[in-house]
Amino acid sequence: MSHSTEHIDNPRTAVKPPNPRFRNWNIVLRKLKKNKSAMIGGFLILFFILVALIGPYITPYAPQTQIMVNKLQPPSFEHWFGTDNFGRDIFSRIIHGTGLTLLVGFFSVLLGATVGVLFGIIAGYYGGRIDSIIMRLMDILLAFPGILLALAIVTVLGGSLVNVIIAVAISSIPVFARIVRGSTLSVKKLEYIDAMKALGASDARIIFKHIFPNITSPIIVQATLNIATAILSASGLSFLGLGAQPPTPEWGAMLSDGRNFLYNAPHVALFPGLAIVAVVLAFNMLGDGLRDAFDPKTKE
Amino acid sequence: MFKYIIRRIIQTIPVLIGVSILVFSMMHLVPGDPAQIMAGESAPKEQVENIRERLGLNDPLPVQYLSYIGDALQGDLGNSMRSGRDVTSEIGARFWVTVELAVYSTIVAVFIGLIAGVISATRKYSFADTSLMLIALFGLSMPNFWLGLMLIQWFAIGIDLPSWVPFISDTSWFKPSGWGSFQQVVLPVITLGTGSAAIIARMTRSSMLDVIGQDYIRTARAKGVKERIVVYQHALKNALIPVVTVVGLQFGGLLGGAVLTESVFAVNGMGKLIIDSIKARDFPVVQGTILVVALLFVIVNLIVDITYRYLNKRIDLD
Amino acid sequence: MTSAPNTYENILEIKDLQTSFFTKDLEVKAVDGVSFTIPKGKILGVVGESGSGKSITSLSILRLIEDPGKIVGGEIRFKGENLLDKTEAQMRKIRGNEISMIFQEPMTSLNPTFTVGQQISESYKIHQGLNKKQAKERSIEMLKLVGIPSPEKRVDQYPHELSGGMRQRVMIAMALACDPDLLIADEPTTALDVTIQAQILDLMKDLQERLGMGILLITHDLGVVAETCDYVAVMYAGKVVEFTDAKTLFKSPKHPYTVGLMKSIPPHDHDIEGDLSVIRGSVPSPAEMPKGCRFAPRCPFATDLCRENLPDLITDEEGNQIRCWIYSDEWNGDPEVDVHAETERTT
Amino acid sequence: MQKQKELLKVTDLKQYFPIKGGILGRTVNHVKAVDGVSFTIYEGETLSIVGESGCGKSTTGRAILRLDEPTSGEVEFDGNNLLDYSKKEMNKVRKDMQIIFQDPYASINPRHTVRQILTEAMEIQNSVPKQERNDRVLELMQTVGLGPHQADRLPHEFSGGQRQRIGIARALSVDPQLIIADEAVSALDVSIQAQVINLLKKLQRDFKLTYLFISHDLGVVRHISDRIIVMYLGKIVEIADKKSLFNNQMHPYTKALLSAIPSTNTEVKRERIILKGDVPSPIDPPAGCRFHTRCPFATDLCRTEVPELRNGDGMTDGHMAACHYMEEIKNGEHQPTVV
Repeated sequence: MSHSTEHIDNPRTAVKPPNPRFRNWNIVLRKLKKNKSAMIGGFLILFFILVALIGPYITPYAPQTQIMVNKLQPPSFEHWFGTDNFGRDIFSRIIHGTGLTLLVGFFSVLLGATVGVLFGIIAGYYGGRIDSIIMRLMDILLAFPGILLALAIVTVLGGSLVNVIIAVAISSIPVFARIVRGSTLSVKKLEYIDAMKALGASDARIIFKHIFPNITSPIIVQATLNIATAILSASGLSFLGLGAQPPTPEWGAMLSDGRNFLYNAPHVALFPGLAIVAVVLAFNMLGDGLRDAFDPKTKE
Repeated sequence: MFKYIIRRIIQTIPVLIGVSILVFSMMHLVPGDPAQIMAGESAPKEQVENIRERLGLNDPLPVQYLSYIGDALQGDLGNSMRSGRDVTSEIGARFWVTVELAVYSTIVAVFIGLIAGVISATRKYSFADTSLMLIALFGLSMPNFWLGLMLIQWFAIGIDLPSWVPFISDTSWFKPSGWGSFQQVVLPVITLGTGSAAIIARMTRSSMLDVIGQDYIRTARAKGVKERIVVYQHALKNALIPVVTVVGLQFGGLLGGAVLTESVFAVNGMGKLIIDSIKARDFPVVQGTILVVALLFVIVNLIVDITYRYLNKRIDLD
Repeated sequence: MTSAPNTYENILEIKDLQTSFFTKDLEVKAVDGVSFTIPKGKILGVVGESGSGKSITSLSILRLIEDPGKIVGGEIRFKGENLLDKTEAQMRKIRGNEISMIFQEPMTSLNPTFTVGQQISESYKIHQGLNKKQAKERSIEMLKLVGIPSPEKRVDQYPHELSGGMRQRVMIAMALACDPDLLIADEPTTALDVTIQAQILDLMKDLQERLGMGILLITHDLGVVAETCDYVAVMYAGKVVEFTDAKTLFKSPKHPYTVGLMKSIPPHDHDIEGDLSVIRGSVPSPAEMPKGCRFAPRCPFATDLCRENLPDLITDEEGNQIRCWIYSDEWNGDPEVDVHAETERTT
Repeated sequence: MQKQKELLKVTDLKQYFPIKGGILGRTVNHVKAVDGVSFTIYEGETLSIVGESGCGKSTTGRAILRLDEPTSGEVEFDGNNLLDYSKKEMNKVRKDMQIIFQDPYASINPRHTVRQILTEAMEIQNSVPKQERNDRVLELMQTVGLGPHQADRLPHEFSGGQRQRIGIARALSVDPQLIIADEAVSALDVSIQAQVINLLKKLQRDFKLTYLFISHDLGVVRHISDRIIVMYLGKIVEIADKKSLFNNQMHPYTKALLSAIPSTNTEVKRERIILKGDVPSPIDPPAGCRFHTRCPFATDLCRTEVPELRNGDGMTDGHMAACHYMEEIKNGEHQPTVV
């Protein structure tokens, strides 16, 4: 190998550090405001939060009220989204399920991100053996494709919403750990970290005051996008009957009910699905927008 | 290169051990007595004792693990609680069904994703780009089980449309369930492949745009190379390298996603086997199937890593 | 030697070139009225600090400015014909054939997925219609010409297998493949160590003498200019402030910026007592250009005339050009002003 | 000068970076970035290390401060070996030795204001009582040529040269004795570079600082240094006071390096020595004299025996070079072996 030896002199500059330019919230917000898709996503999320907060008080029907004579009615003026096989109003049930969906997405990401960030930052900062051990553990979790890990965890813990949150959280740990480790490694190479070491700063000070605040952008972006994934996984588990149990108005579970009536009442499966698509789409749009806004390469 | 392959293979051993420990402990982490759970709550005592004996639950944990692994290495994953048949043969034919589903879906996803991604990248901010990326965003945000149900509704059951609408009005040609014939394969493959196609399209686009901004693209232009050749030779060759990794990860993701797709289309693959077994509390089958899928995933990732390394000549070989 | 460069047959004549970058509501004039000429077979150095517009000028010549940049005015006469009138297809025939270019970063300017040979061969295939085998043979010859040992082996290697110096040699081989009339070298040695820089400059000078092409050498290093160039254009904030032959420039620089620049470089071949001379302040950002002479805010001799009015490029009887009020008839400051007098030495 | 107090004494310093490889990812080899370097820095002087990339000059600076843990050797500061210190003890002495970095963009935390940056430095070392820190910040800013109104600005509001001043102020905030300047002016445009060089010289006079100045630019080094070390591939090839080095350089590499720098002096026609080939890899450096692969004077002796750093005939006190033939080359007895 006749590779040049330039990097030897200062091994820390061998890899190009990320742009150390200050992430100015004003610039980020300005960029975000100009991004139509991100704004639509953001407003949709606000709308769903609003629906979750006040919706349950103003729905025309209680989500659990069964009126058997009204069962499987197509959408009409009284029942905007029609009724299900127990004669329950699907529109009301979807509104009641909104908060559930958001909470599952939010808490599973909060839990997964907290643990993942901790693992990632420790692995990236200390390197060596600690890094190997943590990352091999993450590899093991990553060896289970897609929602299979969540499925296995729910199998063990039993099917319930809380367990779904835990399961989805655990399966998102490695994603955060990897991203945070990578960012930590590149921030660690910046000269100001060396300057802090040269001043005699403690590891804790360097990690919490100088590394963490500079890697929040990728964490925020990943968290936003991961809420979308988490909602998909959680509703998938409920669809399989392993999450929220009936009669909880969980969208995935409602969809699962609908599959039996595709022939004569397709609306039962249609509307909960559309609701999931809308929420997930909103988080994906906002996440994409945040990623662009945080990227110093994209212009205002 | 050969050394690298060997090293990567050796590196996967601890991962496989970790996976097997995790899968093994599944049964022991279940709250309560696994034997009792399997037998059912009202089962007579001796039946529970019988199960416990059969599964070796009375041995110390490390012994149980070692014997489980020892058996697994010889292809013995225990016996199904439900059918009494051995897990390996339960998985047997279903293994190929799931692999077929995942492979077909991957092929479709790569094909569509690459074309869409390249079109988008070469016509940045055009109408085509915007619409393709919007479709991709939708594809990404759709739960595949819902997409599956909708496809069944539209194409296998049919919707009430006026008879003069060609083709769509008679769409019950596709089959809503099963696996094997073309009519049965198309819908599940679309269902499973859509999300991956979206991800690959987005990845291809951003990778292309990244490469187009590189110094060596400017060098090619300064040489007088035609723009078409700059894009399809100089840029694409570099842009595809990261896409390979994504394709590999997608294949694994599809193995997981198959659980839902198979459930929707009643495809008798490993995914459906897992779900059915979970519901029947048939733990040996659940364990065995998850172990097999994880193993498959690890192997695919290994192949992808090696391919990536081969394509990306910038990484020094050894 | 000191006769007017304009009387030579010029391979390249740039007149009042203007290249701007556009954002939604802002036009940033990166190159704002640049003029210079390169006589046939001569080396012109363009020097300036970062932000002077020297690299944008070079990319403009090959019309490789990308969005949101645009050439908004001026003429680029290559062998008498204005390149700005050419179609894109005509430009492609010129690029890499009659005018070629080498870049600053040899590590990133070669395509990592093609062999060195493939990348040189491409020029022969495009411009001379050679087949694969012929092109490869010529590539090996070129590698030999630029001093790469065992070229038969190197031709099949990938860029990552070569050192920085070797890669820059490959870039030169690629640029010279079709025997161009003009070579544009944008900071070709900045990323290299001095001993490697000496090799590359030596090679470029040697090849220039043998092949007789004109060279436009862009650099921030006055030493490199002094050792290689016949003529020099000094750029500051998007404009040429001084254009003259190299000997005259280094013997008696005229523009206060050129003088200040030369004085602020600590020399390696003699000692200077006390502090270094400095140019106060820093280069103005292209978005906030001073109204008059762009150097006025930093110039120790500036008067109100300089601050209010932009000076023209004045050509003296020897054909040297300077953009400074001091040398004009309108100069209203100290008539005896000596730009070489002691300048500031602040920290 | 020889009677001055020794502030820092480096003895046989080695810095090997492991290369992982092989089937099990073990350490299969080392990058010998610094391979047995010894020198002394006297109080109040500026000692420079020059060399091309890969010669180990920056690594030496980092190893002295233990930013990377050196492989072996001794670094004596005020008579104590820093490499024996625990992490805690080391952090205490860091007050006396600071570093200024190359990249004005990467070397200060982009989300802290100037005030926060400087206050934090004082806080870590507790070098200034809490209530006086604010005054000290303003004083430091004035010292490096920044105005008090800029104290609460963030780094992105400053130009590259100004950021470098912030980095210098941070180093000064703990009242160090020794400052290691690692390519501190290399990233700046020449007109700004001159301002910073003048500042560094002024600070040295005002605060009696000692500098270890690491640079690849011989012009800058000539202007700022008292003594100069030339490194090649992890070893010192020549060390001398400024005058001897520039007027009477003994090592063929030093000569080649000096002759390779382009000069703006077009009057004098100089003889240039153009070295052949590239710097070899520090993973398997050449046996014998490391420069022999490119040296025009190399013989079999050079290929086998490592030359010692020595003071030869006709050299001033403290001037040492590592070449078997330096006297013979000087008086013309030893001619180039390759043409």
